Amino acid sequence: MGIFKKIFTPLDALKHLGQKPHTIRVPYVKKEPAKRYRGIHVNDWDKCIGCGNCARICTCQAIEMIPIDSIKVEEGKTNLRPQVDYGRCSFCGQCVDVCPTGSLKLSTEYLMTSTNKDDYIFIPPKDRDSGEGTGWESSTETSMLRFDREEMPERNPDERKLDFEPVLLGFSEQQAYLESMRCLGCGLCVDGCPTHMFIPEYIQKIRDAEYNGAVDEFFKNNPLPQICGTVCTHNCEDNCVYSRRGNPIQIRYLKGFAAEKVDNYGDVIKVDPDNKIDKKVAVIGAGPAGLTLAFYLRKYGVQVKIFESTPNAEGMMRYGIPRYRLSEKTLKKETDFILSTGAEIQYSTEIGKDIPLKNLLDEYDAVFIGVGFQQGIPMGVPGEDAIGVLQAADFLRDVAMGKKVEIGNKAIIVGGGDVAMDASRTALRLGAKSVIMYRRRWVDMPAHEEEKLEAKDEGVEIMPQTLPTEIVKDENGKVKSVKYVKTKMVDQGEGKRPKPVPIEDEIYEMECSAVIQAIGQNPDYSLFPDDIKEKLQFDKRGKRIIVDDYGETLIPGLFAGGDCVNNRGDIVGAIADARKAARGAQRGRGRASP
Amino acid sequence: MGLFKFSRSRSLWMMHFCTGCGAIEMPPTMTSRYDMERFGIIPMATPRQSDLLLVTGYLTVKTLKRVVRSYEQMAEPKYVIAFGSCTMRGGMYWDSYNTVKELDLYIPVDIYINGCMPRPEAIIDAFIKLRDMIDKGEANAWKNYRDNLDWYKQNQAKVFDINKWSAKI
Amino acid sequence: MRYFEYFVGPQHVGVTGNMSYHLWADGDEIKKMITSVGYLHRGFEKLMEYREWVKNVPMVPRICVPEPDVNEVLYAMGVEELSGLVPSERAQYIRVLVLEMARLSAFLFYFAGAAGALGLYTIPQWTIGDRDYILDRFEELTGGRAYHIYTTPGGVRRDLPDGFKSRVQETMNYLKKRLIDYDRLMFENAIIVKRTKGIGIIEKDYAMNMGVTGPNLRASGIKADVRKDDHYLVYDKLDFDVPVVGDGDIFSRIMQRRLEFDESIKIIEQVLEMMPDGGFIEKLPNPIEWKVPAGDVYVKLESSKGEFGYYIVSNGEEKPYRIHVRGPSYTHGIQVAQEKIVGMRIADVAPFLFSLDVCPPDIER
Amino acid sequence: MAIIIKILEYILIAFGVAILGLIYGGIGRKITARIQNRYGPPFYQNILDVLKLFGKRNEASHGVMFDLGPVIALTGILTSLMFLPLGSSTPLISFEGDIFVLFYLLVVSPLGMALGAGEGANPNATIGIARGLTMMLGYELVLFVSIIPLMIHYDTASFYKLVQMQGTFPNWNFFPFFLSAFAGLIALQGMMGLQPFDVVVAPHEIASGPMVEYSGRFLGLLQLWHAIAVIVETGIIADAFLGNGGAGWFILKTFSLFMIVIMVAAIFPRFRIGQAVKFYWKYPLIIGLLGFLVLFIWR
Amino acid sequence: MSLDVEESIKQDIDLRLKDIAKCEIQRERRLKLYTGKDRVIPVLGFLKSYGFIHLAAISCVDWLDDGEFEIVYNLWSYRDKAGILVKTRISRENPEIDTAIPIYEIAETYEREIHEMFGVNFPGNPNLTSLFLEDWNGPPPMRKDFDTRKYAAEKYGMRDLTEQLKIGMDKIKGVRDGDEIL
Repeated sequence: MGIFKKIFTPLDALKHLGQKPHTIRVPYVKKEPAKRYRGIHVNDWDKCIGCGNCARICTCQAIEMIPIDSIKVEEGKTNLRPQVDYGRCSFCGQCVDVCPTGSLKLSTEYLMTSTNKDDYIFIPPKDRDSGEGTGWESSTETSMLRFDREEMPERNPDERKLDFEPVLLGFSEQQAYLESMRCLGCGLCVDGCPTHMFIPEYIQKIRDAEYNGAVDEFFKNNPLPQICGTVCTHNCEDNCVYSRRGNPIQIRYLKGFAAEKVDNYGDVIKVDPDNKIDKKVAVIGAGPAGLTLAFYLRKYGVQVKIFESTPNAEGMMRYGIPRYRLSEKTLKKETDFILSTGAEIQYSTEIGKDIPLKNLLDEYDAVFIGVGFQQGIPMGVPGEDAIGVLQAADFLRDVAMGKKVEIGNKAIIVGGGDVAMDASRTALRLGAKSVIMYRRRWVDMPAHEEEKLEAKDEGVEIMPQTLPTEIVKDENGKVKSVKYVKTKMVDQGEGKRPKPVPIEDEIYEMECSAVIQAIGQNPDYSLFPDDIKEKLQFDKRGKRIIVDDYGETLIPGLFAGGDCVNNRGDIVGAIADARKAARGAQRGRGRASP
Repeated sequence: MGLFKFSRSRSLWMMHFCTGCGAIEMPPTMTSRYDMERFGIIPMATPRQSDLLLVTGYLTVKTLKRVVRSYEQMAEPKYVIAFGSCTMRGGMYWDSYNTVKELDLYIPVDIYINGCMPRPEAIIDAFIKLRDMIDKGEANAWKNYRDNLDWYKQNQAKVFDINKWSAKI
Repeated sequence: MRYFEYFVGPQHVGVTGNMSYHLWADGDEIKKMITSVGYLHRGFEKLMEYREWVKNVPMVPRICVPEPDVNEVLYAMGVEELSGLVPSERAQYIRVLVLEMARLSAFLFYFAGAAGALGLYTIPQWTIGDRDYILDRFEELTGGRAYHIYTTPGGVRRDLPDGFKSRVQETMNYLKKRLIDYDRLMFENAIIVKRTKGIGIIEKDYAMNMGVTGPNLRASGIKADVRKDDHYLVYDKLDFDVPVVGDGDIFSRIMQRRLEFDESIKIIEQVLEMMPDGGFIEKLPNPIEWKVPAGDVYVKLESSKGEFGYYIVSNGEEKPYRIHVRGPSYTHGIQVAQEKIVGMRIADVAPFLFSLDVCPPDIER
Repeated sequence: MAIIIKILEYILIAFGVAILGLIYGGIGRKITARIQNRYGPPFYQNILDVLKLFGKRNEASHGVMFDLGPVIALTGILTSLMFLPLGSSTPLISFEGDIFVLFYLLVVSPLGMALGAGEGANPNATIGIARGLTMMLGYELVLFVSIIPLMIHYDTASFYKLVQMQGTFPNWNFFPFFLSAFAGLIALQGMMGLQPFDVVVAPHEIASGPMVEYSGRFLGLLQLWHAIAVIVETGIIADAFLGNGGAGWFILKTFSLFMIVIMVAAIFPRFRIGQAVKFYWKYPLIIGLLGFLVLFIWR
Repeated sequence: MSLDVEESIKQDIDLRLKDIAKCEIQRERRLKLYTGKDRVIPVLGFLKSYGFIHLAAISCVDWLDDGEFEIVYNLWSYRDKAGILVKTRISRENPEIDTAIPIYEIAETYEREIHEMFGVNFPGNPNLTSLFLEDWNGPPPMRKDFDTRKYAAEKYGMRDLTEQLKIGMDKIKGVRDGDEIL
């Protein structure tokens, strides 16, 4: 019976004769591919930044970067767009997974038949895109890239606000390794750096723990790596491809980390202090610009003499930036190295007062002015003459110099820039309560985001959209309170910054013991005699000296750099200017080479 | 003649020769889910009986010899469909020492299908395209092969020792 | 005496892929066979030495076309072991899911091949049609039908889509229903039994000595399964049997797969139930320039064809120094087939080779 | 004159039978497809295939015999068509003993194939021919054994008479001689070369056997041969066991038989050649011999 | 995770193959064994009799800098559920090592492949014919000094885009002015 059954069980299959087949009648019926299907590429040209990571990951070398003339090149963006060769592509989607912007994706379309194989090479446009959520696309979570950064360890806000010790604890080696490993080496960051540091190269060296090599890379265009590695305004990070969708690589801290690992730059950077050629350059101001210039000129044996008005070098780096951000040790290490290259320095000598500028111009082959902005701008409200109304620049300088500054128990800081943050946090460390008043919104504050957050963490009260209208004096002429109004933002049309307009209806008053004004600084050009000042050319607002590509002013042999030339107001800008000027002197412009 | 053309385009017997990994999507195309027999396309066991050669992906030198030989055995008119990236410019194996990169140097190709692997839908799409081309009289790669035989043989000889090879057959 | 010479393949229906045999027959009886492989040799091992670690991820699945995920998982496992990366629990469960689904689809392919070799052309139409439903699930999960390129060192590339588990369960239910049909048409078919029983016997000791692994070895009567012996991923937490048929002939090899099919469905259902929440990938520090510490490692797993192994050597650079792939068909596809086919009839050549599940791409790489 | 009309009529019939056979084949493919859960080709697909084959350029020839093989095969089947009563209509040639001639002619076609394919020198073809001839030993015997009781019963060796004497439903031979009919059906399966007896073409084993070297027009001729053979072979069984009737009935009967054959083919794998012949010499032969018993009991 | 089985295997191996092989435990179920070129066959013989019946693979690693080939025999014991890698080094100049066929019959194919891919000679193997390649006229392709990209470019005329990629990436990297300009 068993065998009989076995012969007839297959007959069971005949039941399918009456069933509807499960065939999909392609092409009359279309079967939608899965949402994640990896089909033909699409690329959003606007979002794409042309970083070329897709081309680098492609195991088939199917992607080439093609320059497209119609695309404008911006900072952090190139006009290269990926061109895909489907005669090579294997549709793995790894290019999508390394696309930092998420512009590249694989659509669900896959039909492409042609008699000509050259049809299969093209630059993916956007128009084939079937919309969000279809096709193979990468989010920050699914991307191969790690959009989360290694958080820089900081001291606890409650603890750190009590003293002037550095807030940042620095990366551990593992952290630095992981953070540097994130770098894809695309090099778009370089455009953002005013001095065009060799960022991918040094990050590569840091990854391999070759700190000496990294320092060597730094000094190619920045002689203050550790200072920059701590307090730089890090424009490079804004250009980092990771910043498009996540946290950029902390290029700044990586640099600081590597610089800190090398105790003595002299081991790596060989500059002979006794090598002196017959050229002399005077540098006014031992700030970042002055020091940079001194280093690069010394590297080529030029004799350099720096004139500094205060008893210490470093300029604004010492007096503008509080010690909890930039430690004494760091400052000393960098300046000592630069001075060890054979640059002479004369402290406490103010040009214009102690020595006339004319003398220098006569005596030296070239003179470089890197004086920076020293004078604070007053707010222009009633009661500004009260005791206890300070300029942030003066306040910070005095604190840095160790002078006793009396601010009482509550300080109101007016302004929203980095200086305001520094002033408020310094005031906090002096034992006062700090309040920041700023007339625009939180997002409009020019200070860096992390600065704002750090200040907030430490307990600084930040009042955006607040405009002081009057400073009230008590009977001793001391500050008693500040009267202020709230503002509202008025749209100024497309492309313009909204303008704060005071709401006059309600006037508030806040008690305080000091008011620190941090709404900007102006240069002090008193060192220029009138005849020289006439020959110089200034910008429209009369603040900045116009120089040419080599940092030279209209007066031959007179170079300028730093805050008095650029409007960046940061260290790395000064360094860039100084390098320009150094190059100018080297190229033989001005009187340096008659 | 029109009737012959019509029947030619609707009765494509393809050679059952799985040359590369593209062969993995052929069974689904041939079987119940996509069922290409609807278009009169069925696999044939021998090149003599086939009209259509599917080069399903990369060809190693060793396979190329057999493919060329099989192709030459096919009765004219005959058609070639090339699957996926590997047949166009090497695909994934662009730097392999043992696979040929550009198929059309060695045998003429009527249609290329995009994909790695092409989906069954794409394969059917190509079949329909080919059908239309035959109807219009455009699928003439086989004539091309006959006319430019020397060129093709030259290219083939570059890859394998043609004298040694023909001595074998 | 001169034998009748007979060539099979590479252009032939009766080969299990792009390979060929040279047969010498005396009448209908095979006297000698030489397997010729190399039609698919792409030099993967060489190509992988030229590519960075991550760039090999799209490369490896091409090694075994019917069951590509095995390669991805193995490669990922090897690299992870060298580098100390540990994928999350969820990723491991997903990998098991993918592996077992791939096993099912490979078995369906196998049934199709075996039935086709015996001339039962309805079974290929059914099984490969039904395999397509598994491919649909794969497509949903991985974005690709044939090549999934889903597992990558550190985990898997995407999380499960919404409602995926229930759809996999539906597919499994469908397959379970269809298995009854297969049983009636194929596994209980009297002619199949008659054609395959007692033919092409591979003895127990011989199989073991010749390095035959996987279902073929178990069909010969040895209970050895890499999933149990060298437990990888989360297989030790799953409850499944290792069936052993034991006769070593063609029929027992087919039945062996049939029984393991049930076990795989069981595993998939357990995985769906037990899958924990959590991350699906530990991202690599850098996708392109990542360096793997120097060392060497042999990882292996149980594919539908047997033991698949990767011997990976790193010298601490961005690229692998050497990767040796041990394809399961290597042993039974060349030497075992050559030796065991002697004395068989011409008609049994195709069923024998299909029953061994010889997959040329994994022999040749 | 009458002979010319007869010849014209015959040509017409042959043409019609060929078309019918091709359509049967097409429908058969569709039915198989349905069992396999799919739609299958259009029913006229086989006609297109043949047309296409005739439109192809012939590539290689392996000699005169190679070219003549398909012609002999087609001629053989066309001649056997002359002896086959299509339902109740008179065949072109009919005489006492034509059954033997018909059976003899059925062998001519495979022999023609054998001659042609043998010249092709392809080992696949050679094996295929060997198998085909061996296979014939199996099913021809069974077919004979299943028809002989009828011949004895009606005491005639003329096919036409046998059909005529059988009468219409329910006087079909099928009912009394069901054992013989069953044996005949099994033989039909083998004659048609379908599973489980498709050892001759067996793609997985010997590519497509004898046809392996044929292409173009010759393959077209072979396809036509196949198409006509479908009608002739099912026609023999239909005529012998399923009574007489008009052309319509004939078509219906042959079609039904063809469908049965196709369905069986869809659900069985193929035997090994030895097994197939052994099978024929065992079960269907025994069943056929038992059919003789019916003869004695019934009489 | 205890390593009892592995330890006992190691002890046994150390005891029996004290002078000719060095054994170490890699991890759970994985051991490594280093031995000299001449000792391989006896070592394999012992290991097979010890229970390592399954020869999973024979690999070859080309240590170009050392001028050596490393032959790795990959064994597995069904009884102990442990694998062992037997490693030996042979010189690259005259690569030759005795065949393992007397012990593992399956070694024939593995050795055939290594012979083809690395040019290693296995005296005693009767079937060292080509396995994968046909009409190959280049050097053994898996050797480190064989450049597949160059070979493919020459033979098949396929261009290598590595250079283009480099140029493209340099274009992306934008302005660079190091102090060399100074």
